[in-house]
Amino acid sequence: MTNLIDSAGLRNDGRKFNELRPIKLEVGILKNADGSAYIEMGKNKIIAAVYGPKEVHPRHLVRPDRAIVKCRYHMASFSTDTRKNPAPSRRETEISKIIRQSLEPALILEDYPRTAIHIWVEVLQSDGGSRCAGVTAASLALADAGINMRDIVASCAAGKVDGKVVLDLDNIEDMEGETDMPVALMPNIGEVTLFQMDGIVSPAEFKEAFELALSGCQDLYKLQKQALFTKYFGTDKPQVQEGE
Amino acid sequence: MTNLIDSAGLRNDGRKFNELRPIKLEVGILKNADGSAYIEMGKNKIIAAVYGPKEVHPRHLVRPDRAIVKCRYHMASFSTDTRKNPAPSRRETEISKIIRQSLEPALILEDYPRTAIHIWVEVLQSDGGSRCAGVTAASLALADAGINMRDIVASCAAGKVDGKVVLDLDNIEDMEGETDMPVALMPNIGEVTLFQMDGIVSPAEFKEAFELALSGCQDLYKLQKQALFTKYFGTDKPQVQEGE
Amino acid sequence: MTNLIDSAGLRNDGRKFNELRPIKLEVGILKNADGSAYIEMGKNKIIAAVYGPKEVHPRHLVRPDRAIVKCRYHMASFSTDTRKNPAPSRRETEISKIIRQSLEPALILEDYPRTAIHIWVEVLQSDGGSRCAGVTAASLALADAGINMRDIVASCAAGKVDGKVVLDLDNIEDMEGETDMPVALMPNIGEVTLFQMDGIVSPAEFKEAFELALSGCQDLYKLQKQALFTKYFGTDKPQVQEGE
Amino acid sequence: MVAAKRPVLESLRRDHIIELLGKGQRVDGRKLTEQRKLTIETNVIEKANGSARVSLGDTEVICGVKIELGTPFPDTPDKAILIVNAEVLPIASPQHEPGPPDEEVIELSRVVDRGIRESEMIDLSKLVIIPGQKVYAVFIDISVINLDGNLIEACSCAAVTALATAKMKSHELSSSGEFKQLEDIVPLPTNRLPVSITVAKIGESLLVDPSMDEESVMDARLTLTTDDDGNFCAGQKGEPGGFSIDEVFQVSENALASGKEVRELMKKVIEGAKEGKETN
Amino acid sequence: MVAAKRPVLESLRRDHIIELLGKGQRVDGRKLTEQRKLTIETNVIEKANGSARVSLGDTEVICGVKIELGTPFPDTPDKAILIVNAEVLPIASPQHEPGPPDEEVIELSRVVDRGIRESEMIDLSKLVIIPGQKVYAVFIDISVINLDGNLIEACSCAAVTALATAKMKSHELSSSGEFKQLEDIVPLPTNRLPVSITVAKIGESLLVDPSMDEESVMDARLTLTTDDDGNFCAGQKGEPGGFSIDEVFQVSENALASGKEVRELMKKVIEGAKEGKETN
Amino acid sequence: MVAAKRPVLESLRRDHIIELLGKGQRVDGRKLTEQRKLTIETNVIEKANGSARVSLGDTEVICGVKIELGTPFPDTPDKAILIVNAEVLPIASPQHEPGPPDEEVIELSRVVDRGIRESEMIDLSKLVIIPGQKVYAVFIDISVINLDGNLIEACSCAAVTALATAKMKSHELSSSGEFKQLEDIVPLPTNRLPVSITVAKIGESLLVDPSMDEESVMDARLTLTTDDDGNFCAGQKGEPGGFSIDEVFQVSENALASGKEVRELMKKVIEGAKEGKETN
Repeated sequence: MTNLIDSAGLRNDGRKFNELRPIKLEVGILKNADGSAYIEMGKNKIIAAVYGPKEVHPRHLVRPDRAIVKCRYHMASFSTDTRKNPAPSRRETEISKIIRQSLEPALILEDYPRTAIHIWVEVLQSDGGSRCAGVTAASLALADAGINMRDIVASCAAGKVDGKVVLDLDNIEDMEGETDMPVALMPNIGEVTLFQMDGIVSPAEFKEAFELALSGCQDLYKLQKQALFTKYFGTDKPQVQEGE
Repeated sequence: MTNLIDSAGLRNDGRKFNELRPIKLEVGILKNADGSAYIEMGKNKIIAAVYGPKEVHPRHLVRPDRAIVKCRYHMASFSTDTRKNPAPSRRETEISKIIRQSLEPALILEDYPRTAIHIWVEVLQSDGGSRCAGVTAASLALADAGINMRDIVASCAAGKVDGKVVLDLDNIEDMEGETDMPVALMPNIGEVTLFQMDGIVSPAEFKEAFELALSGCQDLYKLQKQALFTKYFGTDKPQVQEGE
Repeated sequence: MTNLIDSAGLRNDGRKFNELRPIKLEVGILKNADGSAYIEMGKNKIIAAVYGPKEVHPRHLVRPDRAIVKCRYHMASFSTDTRKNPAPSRRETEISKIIRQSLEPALILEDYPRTAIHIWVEVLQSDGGSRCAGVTAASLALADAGINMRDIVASCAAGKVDGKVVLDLDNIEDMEGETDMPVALMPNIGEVTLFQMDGIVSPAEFKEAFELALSGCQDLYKLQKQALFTKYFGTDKPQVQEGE
Repeated sequence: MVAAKRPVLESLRRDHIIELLGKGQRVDGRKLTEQRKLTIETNVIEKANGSARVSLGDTEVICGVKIELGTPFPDTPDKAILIVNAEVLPIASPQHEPGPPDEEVIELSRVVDRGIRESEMIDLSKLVIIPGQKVYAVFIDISVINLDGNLIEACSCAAVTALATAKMKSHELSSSGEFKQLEDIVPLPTNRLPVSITVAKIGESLLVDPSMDEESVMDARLTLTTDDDGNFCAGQKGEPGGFSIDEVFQVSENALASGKEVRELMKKVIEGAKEGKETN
Repeated sequence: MVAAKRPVLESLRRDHIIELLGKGQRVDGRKLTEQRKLTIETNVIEKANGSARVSLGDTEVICGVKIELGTPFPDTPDKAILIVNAEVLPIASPQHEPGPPDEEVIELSRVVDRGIRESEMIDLSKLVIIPGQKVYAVFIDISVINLDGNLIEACSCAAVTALATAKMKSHELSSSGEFKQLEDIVPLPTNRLPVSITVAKIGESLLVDPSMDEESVMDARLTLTTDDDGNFCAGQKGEPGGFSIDEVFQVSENALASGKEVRELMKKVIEGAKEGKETN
Repeated sequence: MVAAKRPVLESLRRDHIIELLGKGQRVDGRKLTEQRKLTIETNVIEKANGSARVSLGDTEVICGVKIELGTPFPDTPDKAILIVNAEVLPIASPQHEPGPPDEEVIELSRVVDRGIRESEMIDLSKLVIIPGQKVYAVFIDISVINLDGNLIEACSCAAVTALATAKMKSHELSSSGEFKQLEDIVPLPTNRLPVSITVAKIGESLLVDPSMDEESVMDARLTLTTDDDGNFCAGQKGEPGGFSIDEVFQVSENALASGKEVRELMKKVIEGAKEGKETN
């Protein structure tokens, strides 16, 4: 294992343990979609788009009392270090489900009976934490599409690297570190809507990592609000760059 | 070719030419299924379950005058000596059809117009003759589900091994013997509903093997009746173990 | 590269630059199809069959104002030098589309609202130019099925081999020559309904090849008319063999 | 299969066919044990190692055999590869559209395969080049181009004839064990000529070589494959009906008798092919 | 899932379950932190290297482990292959028909995989024969035969027990590096026993080991896998609801407590298996 | 395609577009031979060997080129592998949902492939490492992210620019013939810059670079690819209509003229990329 944290406590890209990677958020970037957003989070480059509420196909999936949600997380073949096979992987299928179920609690689906809302997350370039970045962007795309929401969803991982609990793992930390714990939060309601964990932690580390991830979600939430503000109220004040 | 029959005329597992392997039959073993049965026949371990009569999907398959029958014979990946690829094989597709068509003559499908009856045969461990064991078990599962039947179906193979006609081939005899002839019989009606043959036999051997298989079906039929009796009338008299 | 044109200007099979391969056309060769035709063009052996107008499945493809056309170009596994994998290839998918769109302009689809016309092109043996031969045969099968048509479609390639523009490339010329340009023509209307090109040509060669292909289509058109005449008016006058 | 959706029509047709059968007659005038006209043409696909076009009444099929180099399956290192793949082309009938093979066609392929494999028509151990590493792979692809019943017999007959007339390049192994293909053309080594005969049961009658009309109302079918020595080498019952025990024996006699007729014709065609004639 | 189409029934059932939960009761009389009866039987499939049949209430699953030879993945030349594949057989419930795995089952496989892999129960670097060329491939196939909720725990328990009792042929490498399988049977080397516990959230209540009825109305579930040292090694939240931050911590305590109980039982069964007893 | 279900609307739109075309006008104000604004940005995906983002009006596509090691196809042992794979992502339009590529997208991939391959932009024999054994595999993956017509030109332009700016690790073969990748980064060797121009036919008019509205009512399209020397290297007619002979010649002139304009822009961008500028 390479040494991922140096003697000064800094990580391989110079970040402190509780620092997010540089983040860029843009809302409303696609012409055709009903809502869209773009996120860069470290080397992640992800577009999320929303279509709907729209007609349900096939018809037997219609729910008389609410909208159904379709969601796909998909990686471009050129998004990874070695080319990704274009066939859908089991990993993508699982993450699609995880993302959908992290966003559904925030959507007021009862407002759109008998319709479907489609959420597409396209990873153009992937780094560690692409599912979290995808949730963060998709949440903005849903807002951009004007879907009624109880809250925004912000998402971020924490984990354990070289025995230390750190925020927002990049690709090397994810591969060579001990533990990854992606979390998504509805910041105002205070509910966790995504939680996964890979790798060993003690109960104390569990608590520490979970709370660090939550604080990351709170930081992202600020950036999300600002991105929406920039789009809808035209302000041009420079974006806060987390990680600076 | 190994020597499959010894000087005393006994087979590799000690059986005589006209002897079935040890058999265990149980009816009604699954909670959720409408009918179910379990069979052990040598090393075969097979569960059959029946669901239905139930709604037909897709609708265009509905028959106004009778039920349709769906049937699948399926091997667990761990059921064979070397792991079976989970993708459905052409062999499984053919056997599914063969099993369905060996059971349909016994079912009074006209009693259930516009419905479907599903028969699932799951091979947990396979030995020679798994399709026959599957038919025998499925027939019990159908009875357990209360489907109206003209007769039970009992099934058993005969074949030729080391030049001799023998009953109920096990895996080695099936692989290294000359001929396998799986047969299914409706014992009371006297009709053969499954017949297949692999390997060379003279007309006289054909007759001999066929008749031996039929006698094996008759023996199985007794065990089938007893298994149903045990389930429905609670008697506890020890099962006749064929092959003793 | 082998020498594909000799000092006398003759091609590997003895043809002149503007000569078609030997052609055999037969109409109405299949009992079950509504229309059918068989073509041999060099070593190509192709059957085209038409079914329809018939019911549309699935129903949502119905067009209230016209027929829809389904078309498949398909190669038998034994049709090529090395065995073709039976799974449909991307090449076959593209050619199916190209053939359909080369025939649709000739069909009066408005005469058959709410129906489907199926065109199946089966390549039993393939040589260069199988898509053109397929169009030529399919056009006859459509006429044989009695589908209303504005015009027949005749199809033929030209190309560049050893620096010379030649008509109707065979397999070697297609593989080792410079350029292939398949063309289809409605001879009476004067419209080009199929055009593709592979390989480099100058603007002058482009013109020369295109016009040579068109003249080949005109020749084929004569053979098509004769084949229909033979089928429908029983004349037995010997077929003109192009390439003699 | 289509008739299945129209119970009234199906039952009328069935009544008519059964009524005739009661008098020992069939809708097309044949006797119960009479096959339809069988025509076999060989070498119809020059690019294949062997090929045959067979018509049985209005059923028409083409088989092409390709012999290529391959790696043996891990569990049979000393056997060549034999693969049979039948396909009902969409040109063959209004009911067949393109798509993956259905269970009917998979059964067809497997029954044709079994007849060839179990008869030991081809000695697969003779087609091994380097055990465990390099063997010949014999691909038998069959395309049905017009469908009028009894595909098993037509496809089996086309496959067997195509194999019996197939030719291949010979090879040599150098002293260092290296494989080299030679330009010499030799026949594919084959032994027997298995013939698969199908007998349909409709009501109380058994009839050889059912047409599509007869198949659409049959209760069951039983196919038996016989070889040159009058032995049986494969069998398959199909369709959701049963045979009495005596009927099975009667079918076995039909299979031997009709099998002999067909084998005579195949032999004549195969002999002819060797002399350069390509049809019977 | 079926209930989803009948909003009225679903909401009645939900009301009933929530009403009981309000009084700290469950429909089947259990306490909120109480698991259903767990039964583990080992060596049920003799042809597998390891196997186990687990019932958790009326949920029943069978796991078979096969250990074969394979080529390592190019990016992990010095690791053996570990593949987990769960399947809900159509016999298991009226809702499951044959077909490719849906997202539910893919998630199930991946969560079971993660629990085993991340706990380092198997040291995959010890099962390498020749780095980059030949490794052992451990296939863990799980068949669900009766479905009554909490598949993750039942499947994970069956997989871990099957692995912990699996046996394999040993091998040696000759001095020239050639691989040779020996007839000696040795246990598959394993370390810890990871246990996956699922807690469901319905309304304001958290309940361990949800049954199918409870799953049909639950808002969300959270699965945590723990190991013998009382550490966490994997986690997964599912279903379209959320957990408060405190609830996550409460689930983590449930997972440790119930995990310990289950591990005790597994240990007893595994010990028993070594002594030739095949069930608890 | 959607319009197809609404014959009345389709015919109204068609009438409007044709009426304008009668006066030599287009719905978006362009001249018949005028392309929409083309923007090319390079090196947008750092993990790819080459990449480009192209917008043509509101059509937007991203291409990433990956260069990996592979085994050549058996029939072309002395050629590198070139694979083009286009995909219309579901974010690109309300009509595109996830699924296997339809015939439209397969045609798109194959036409882009043909333009690159037939122009000999890449000399595939130069990317062979050990003939028959090891070659470079050049994967050209194109994602359409917003759809407004003329995908062939946009995708082709992105692919050609990504290739022309692609970089790869160099390698050396040791004296014993062993392959070793070096850390030196060298440009992918490319020659020409093929440009694919599509002309649509609507009624009697020919128009360059059709938008989605125009495509939805066009009778036919003809794409021609030209190279730096003013030669043609690929062509494809699409859609169910025909072109008169004269129209084909007129399209060939359009393709040369517009192709030249596009090539000028591409050259500028590629030069810029070498100097570290990543957009035009």
